[in-house]
Amino acid sequence: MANDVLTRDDSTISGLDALEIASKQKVTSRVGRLWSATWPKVAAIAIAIFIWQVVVWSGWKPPYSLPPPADVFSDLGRYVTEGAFWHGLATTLRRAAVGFAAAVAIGLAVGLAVARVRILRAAIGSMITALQTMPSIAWFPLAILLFQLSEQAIFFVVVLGAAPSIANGVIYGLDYIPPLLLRAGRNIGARGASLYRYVIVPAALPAIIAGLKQGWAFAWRSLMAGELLVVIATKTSIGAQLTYARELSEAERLMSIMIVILVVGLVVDAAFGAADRAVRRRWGVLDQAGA
Amino acid sequence: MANDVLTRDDSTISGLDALEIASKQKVTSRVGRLWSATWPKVAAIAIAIFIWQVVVWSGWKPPYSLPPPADVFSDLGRYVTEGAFWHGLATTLRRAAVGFAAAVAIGLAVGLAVARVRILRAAIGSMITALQTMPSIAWFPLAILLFQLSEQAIFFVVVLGAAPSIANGVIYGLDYIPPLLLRAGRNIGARGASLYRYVIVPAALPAIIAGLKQGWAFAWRSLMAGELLVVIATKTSIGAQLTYARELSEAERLMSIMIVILVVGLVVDAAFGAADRAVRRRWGVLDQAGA
Amino acid sequence: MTSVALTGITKVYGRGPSAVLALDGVSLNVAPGEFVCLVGASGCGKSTLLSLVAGLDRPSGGSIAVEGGTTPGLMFQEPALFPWLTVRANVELPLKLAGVPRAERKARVAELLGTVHLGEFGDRQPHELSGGMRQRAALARTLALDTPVLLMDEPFGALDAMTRDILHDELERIWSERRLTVVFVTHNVREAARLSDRIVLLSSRPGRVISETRVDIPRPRRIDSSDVAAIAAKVTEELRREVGRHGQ
Amino acid sequence: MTSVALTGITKVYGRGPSAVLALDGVSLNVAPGEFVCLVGASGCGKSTLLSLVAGLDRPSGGSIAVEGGTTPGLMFQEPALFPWLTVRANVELPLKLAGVPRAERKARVAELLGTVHLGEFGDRQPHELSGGMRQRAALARTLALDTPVLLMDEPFGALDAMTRDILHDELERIWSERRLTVVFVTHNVREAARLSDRIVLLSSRPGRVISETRVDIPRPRRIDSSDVAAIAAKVTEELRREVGRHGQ
Amino acid sequence: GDDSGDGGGSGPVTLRLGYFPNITHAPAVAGVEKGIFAEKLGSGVKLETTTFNAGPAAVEAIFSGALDATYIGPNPTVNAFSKSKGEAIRVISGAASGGVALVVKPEINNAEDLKGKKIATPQLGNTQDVALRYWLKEKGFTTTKEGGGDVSIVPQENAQTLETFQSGAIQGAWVPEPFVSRLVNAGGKVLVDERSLWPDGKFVITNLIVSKKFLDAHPDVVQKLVEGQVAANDFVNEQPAEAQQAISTHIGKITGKPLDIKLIEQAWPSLTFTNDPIASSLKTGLDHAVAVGLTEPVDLNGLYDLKYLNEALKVAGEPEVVQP
Ligand SMILES: Nc1ncnc2c1ncn2[C@@H]1O[C@H](COP(=O)(O)OP(=O)(O)OP(=O)(O)O)[C@@H](O)[C@H]1O
Ligand SMILES: Nc1ncnc2c1ncn2[C@@H]1O[C@H](COP(=O)(O)OP(=O)(O)OP(=O)(O)O)[C@@H](O)[C@H]1O
Ligand SMILES: [Mg+2]
Ligand SMILES: [Mg+2]
Repeated sequence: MANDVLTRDDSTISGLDALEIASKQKVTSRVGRLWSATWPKVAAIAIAIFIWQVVVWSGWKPPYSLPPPADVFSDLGRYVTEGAFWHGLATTLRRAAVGFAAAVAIGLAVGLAVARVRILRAAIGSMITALQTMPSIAWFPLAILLFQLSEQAIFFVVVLGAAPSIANGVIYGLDYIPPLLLRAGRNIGARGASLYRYVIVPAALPAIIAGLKQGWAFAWRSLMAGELLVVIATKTSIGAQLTYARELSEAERLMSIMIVILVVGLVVDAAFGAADRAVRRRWGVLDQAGA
Repeated sequence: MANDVLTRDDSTISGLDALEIASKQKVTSRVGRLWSATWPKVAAIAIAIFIWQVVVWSGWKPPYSLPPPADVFSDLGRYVTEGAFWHGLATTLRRAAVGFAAAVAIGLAVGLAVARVRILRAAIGSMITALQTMPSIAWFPLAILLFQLSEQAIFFVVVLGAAPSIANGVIYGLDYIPPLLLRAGRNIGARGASLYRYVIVPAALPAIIAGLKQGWAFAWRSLMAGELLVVIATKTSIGAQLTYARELSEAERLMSIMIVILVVGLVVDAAFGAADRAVRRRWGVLDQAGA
Repeated sequence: MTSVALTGITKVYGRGPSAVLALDGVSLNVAPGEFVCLVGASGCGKSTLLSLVAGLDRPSGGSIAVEGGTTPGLMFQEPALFPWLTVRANVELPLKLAGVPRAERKARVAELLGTVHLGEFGDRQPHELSGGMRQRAALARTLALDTPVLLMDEPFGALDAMTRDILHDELERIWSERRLTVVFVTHNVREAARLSDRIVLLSSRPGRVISETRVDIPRPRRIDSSDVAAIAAKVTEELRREVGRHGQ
Repeated sequence: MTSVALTGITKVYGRGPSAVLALDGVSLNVAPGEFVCLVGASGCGKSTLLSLVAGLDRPSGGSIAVEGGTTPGLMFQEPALFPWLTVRANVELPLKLAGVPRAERKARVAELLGTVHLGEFGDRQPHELSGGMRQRAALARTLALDTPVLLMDEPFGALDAMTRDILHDELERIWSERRLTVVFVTHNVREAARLSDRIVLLSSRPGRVISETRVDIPRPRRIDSSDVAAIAAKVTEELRREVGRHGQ
Repeated sequence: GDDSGDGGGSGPVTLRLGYFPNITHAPAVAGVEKGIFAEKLGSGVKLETTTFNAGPAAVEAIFSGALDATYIGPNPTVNAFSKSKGEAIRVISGAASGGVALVVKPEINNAEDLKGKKIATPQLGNTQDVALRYWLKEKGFTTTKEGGGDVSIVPQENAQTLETFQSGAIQGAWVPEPFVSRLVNAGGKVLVDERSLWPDGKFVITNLIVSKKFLDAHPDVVQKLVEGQVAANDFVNEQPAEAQQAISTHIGKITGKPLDIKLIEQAWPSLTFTNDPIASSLKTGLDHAVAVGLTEPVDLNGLYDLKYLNEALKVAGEPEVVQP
């Protein structure tokens, strides 16, 4: 029977499981950890650029239609050294921050109220998803009606884009709070506002963070459209530059701006990712999957 | 001490708690239940229309700028009796269904893979949110490059809009699966594909449904923009109608289309809501809040 | 003079054909400062009863009256710790919610963690604890509540005999110091005899009070004393008859 | 001839100054068909040990070898039922995963639910069960596994004495019918003496094997027999000494 | 099918033609609606039409080989030519001229009154934007790209102009039809009809471009397409009432609502439908853009290829145009 014995270290694990477990082997040194977080990204980007280059080499499409990576990166280099870029980026980021902050405030408030007050839920719960599907341009007339050609009109569009998404995230989070935790919270004396503060919100925090992430994407996309609403004097913006690049058929510039948008997206995702990992570490669900 | 005694039924509950609990009192009859689900919606809509009417009466804006409800509803009446509307709606809904189905397939696959395979997560995990923030119009040139002026180009934009959102929902869901359930699943013999099928996916189902809902909103909004990409004369669509209503400054028609979009959104939300309530009933988290 | 008065409590879960009658006309009066143990077969409605008394659920019939203006503190059958808080913060939360000043809170939390032998584990998250440690943390959190009535649902079920004996002493001390009214659910009949003034036996499905046994053994008691064993044997016999009747 | 062989197992949770040494050089051999009980203070590393043997965690040092090609079945300390499945579907899942045909599955599930006295509750969701009922459902799910080695973590902790006695008999029957190797964690030393061939006592933090007691009482045994009481008293004494040493 | 150029004789050639559902594209819209193109192209050519709501998508489509020819405004034409270094497209015919005006609030009576006002244009650097800036410059006003100066220029989508005009956020707009008529209907008045600024009152607003690749592969099809344009143009000019009705109906098919026939009638007189691409106005417009500092000079050599047009005109017995 001794031959029949199986030691744990090479047990009957196969397929994805093996991959998952294999990739979990701890990398202890700091440099090593940084490296293991970085190289897959670098590799992914390198592969993407390589495929792009190969397609260009194949001559499939003319360069004015599909510009080669080198041209795009040299355009990007020029672009990011222009003052207009930095002004535009600053304007857009400021608008994104203000608009998103407003959307968060409204989305959280609406989400918390709708999730917990039955009558509100029956009245406007299903409206939230419906509003979320309304394309930004449909709001433009109303935005102008209410706010003329001011930045508020842009914020209005951003908020209407992002707040429903955030509210939906909050409602989902609240719906799945384990009843036991709510009961425990109530029992130890958390009522009304303190129940929200000490139990409901922390319990739903993971879902709220996920909702904020989705909301950010909505906010940013609405902003890219909304920035055309009011092309204010003296204020260039990424959204306007994106549209102009497209209108002037500047393929390289368009791709440069796409890269900038991706980089902004990556930075924001890193922030959300850090928040999420902190929560997951606390909750003890961090290393279960391939995180 | 008998005076000091407190009966449960009017205990020290106040504020929102009171509201929550009060609204939980069971309505037993079927009609009663339907009524209690419907009247808040009707009331909400009535209030919204009333406010709108009051603003119109106030003469704040001229009617060509802010049309009165009556005009919009009579236009809506004309609109929904035209063949063009039904053709457009059919085209758009078909595109939405096909595009969303593709986005779901891709989003689920990517989400499941990225959440569980550490190297993929490191490589492209953060790309997902970044992609999600890319506005649809940035993809138009690429869509035309790859798919010419075919419907596939529209699907491409829809999928790029919705799939990242769905993938993010899936990743979030998988990240927060209680480790105990995964361990239990493994231990009772679920490995590889069967672990996904019997444990991971059902455990993450609530989050996946929430992700699908967000994905639907992205898909629909991308579709509204993407339908302008390929406008074939014989195929009108809601997206094209929306844009042209705006370009032709037809305020009433624009609002009619917005109402149609809201109604489609409500119907879709009802479907998601039913799925979600079914899951919540099973999980025993249905009636804890004001659902 | 009653601290908790239950009159004809019934509780039905669900509706229609799948409805479960969990409690059927339970009446029970607990005097202020009394220590009552509830025993009964698994699934007979003990947890249901506690959650009704704590006001977390509404009875389908009957009425409940509880002493004073506060809701009773309830230690749930599961630890029910908040996963986002450290053990210390979990224990501190009831004090915070009651408005206890920070300095006093710190001292009380340290004392409570000491009482349940978790002094070193204050900075851990609940998921880093063993099953028994979680139960003790939940106990500390419940003891942090300043309510005259305490409801406890198998608080020592996951503990080894030694730790449990020590916590019996601690609980008894706190009970007499604070003059608490305690309703305590347990499956361990000796534990019931060791701790309580009265043991109430519930029948199963539907739950009804079928017997009450007064425990007149003078305190301090020892769980392995013959007095305790005698009472335990008597209650066990009743319980056996009741469970036997239900074939379970 | 061993069924489970642990050699110098150590397990450290975490890193750096907050690391916890949960197990320190545990060596233990379990013969095929043997019934071993693990006892020890709360937090001494019993659950950790079972999860290592079940292959759900990796030891920090030492090696583990398990008989046959299968992983041992583990009944967790918490019920760990899947909330999206009915009780019946929970119990059925291991059979489905093992490829048991549908008709046979139905019969086996019905039998298992009967064994744990949950026959009427097959169509309920886990959240509709009481604590003890959930534990019994988890037991049924574990017994549905067709593995030669079974690991059980306080499987009867939430049950009343009568139900537990009945389940002792059932477990013993299944164990001898299937010739299982069982490693069983309990806080109830009498239960250990009632069920096992050998009682292994673990010290706490770090967990080490400090004594082994062979239980040679002929079966069938009764939990209230004097033989069982004598062994239990001996182990209790050892445990008391051990816990006393740690001041807990 | 990927590119169209591979029709080497076997099987019918497909011509993929784009246009905007818009009054300034009247010959295209009416021609498609009335089947004039299909008729001229004959059975050997399969016509596929696509509509666009703005120039960029049409240019992208031409660049990527998804489209062979399209009606389009002068701006995207120049962009497409210069961005592809003269490789991608050729202008093969004109289509429309005129139909642009500066509409202002009634209280503005002359150029002087524009000081300190906000005037909209459809897009920074497009023809109307350049025309406005150049005109203001001539009048001695300063303007900046960013909207500063004596008169503030706010580029915004035409779709928005009516709302902003009505709400008072802007006091005027230099826009093409049908927005001119819409603004007038909303209480504006025409301060400058752009025709008054050009020799003979003619300047290009729509022309027909074809992808160079298609032109090289199928000159015969291009010839037929231009014949279709000439015929459509004749139709539009000879039977305006029918043409207007056709346009209204056709737009209705795309947008779900027929365009108000009164609006078409109102806008009609300000437009001239001509086969002449009025190359000189395009060049002058570019010179103006350079003069107001919006672009670098662009070499337009080789943009026009009008031999097909002249051939078609000869056949139709109409006067030829000058190849620039
Ligand atoms: N949420 C619920 N929905 C439906 N039935 C329920 C629910 N909670 C409890 N029950 C049923 O009520 C009965 C009593 O449950 P309860 O939890 O009060 O038992 P208990 O005495 O605490 O048992 P245990 O000792 O096993 O914890 C059980 O039959 C159970 O199935
Ligand atoms: N995930 C974890 N992270 C950090 N420490 C842990 C973790 N799991 C267990 N521990 C620690 O390991 C030690 C042993 O825990 P374990 O759960 O094995 O105890 P146990 O013997 O099962 O106790 P009990 O009888 O209370 O269930 C404890 O000190 C606990 O704090
Ligand atoms: Mg219970
Ligand atoms: Mg344990």
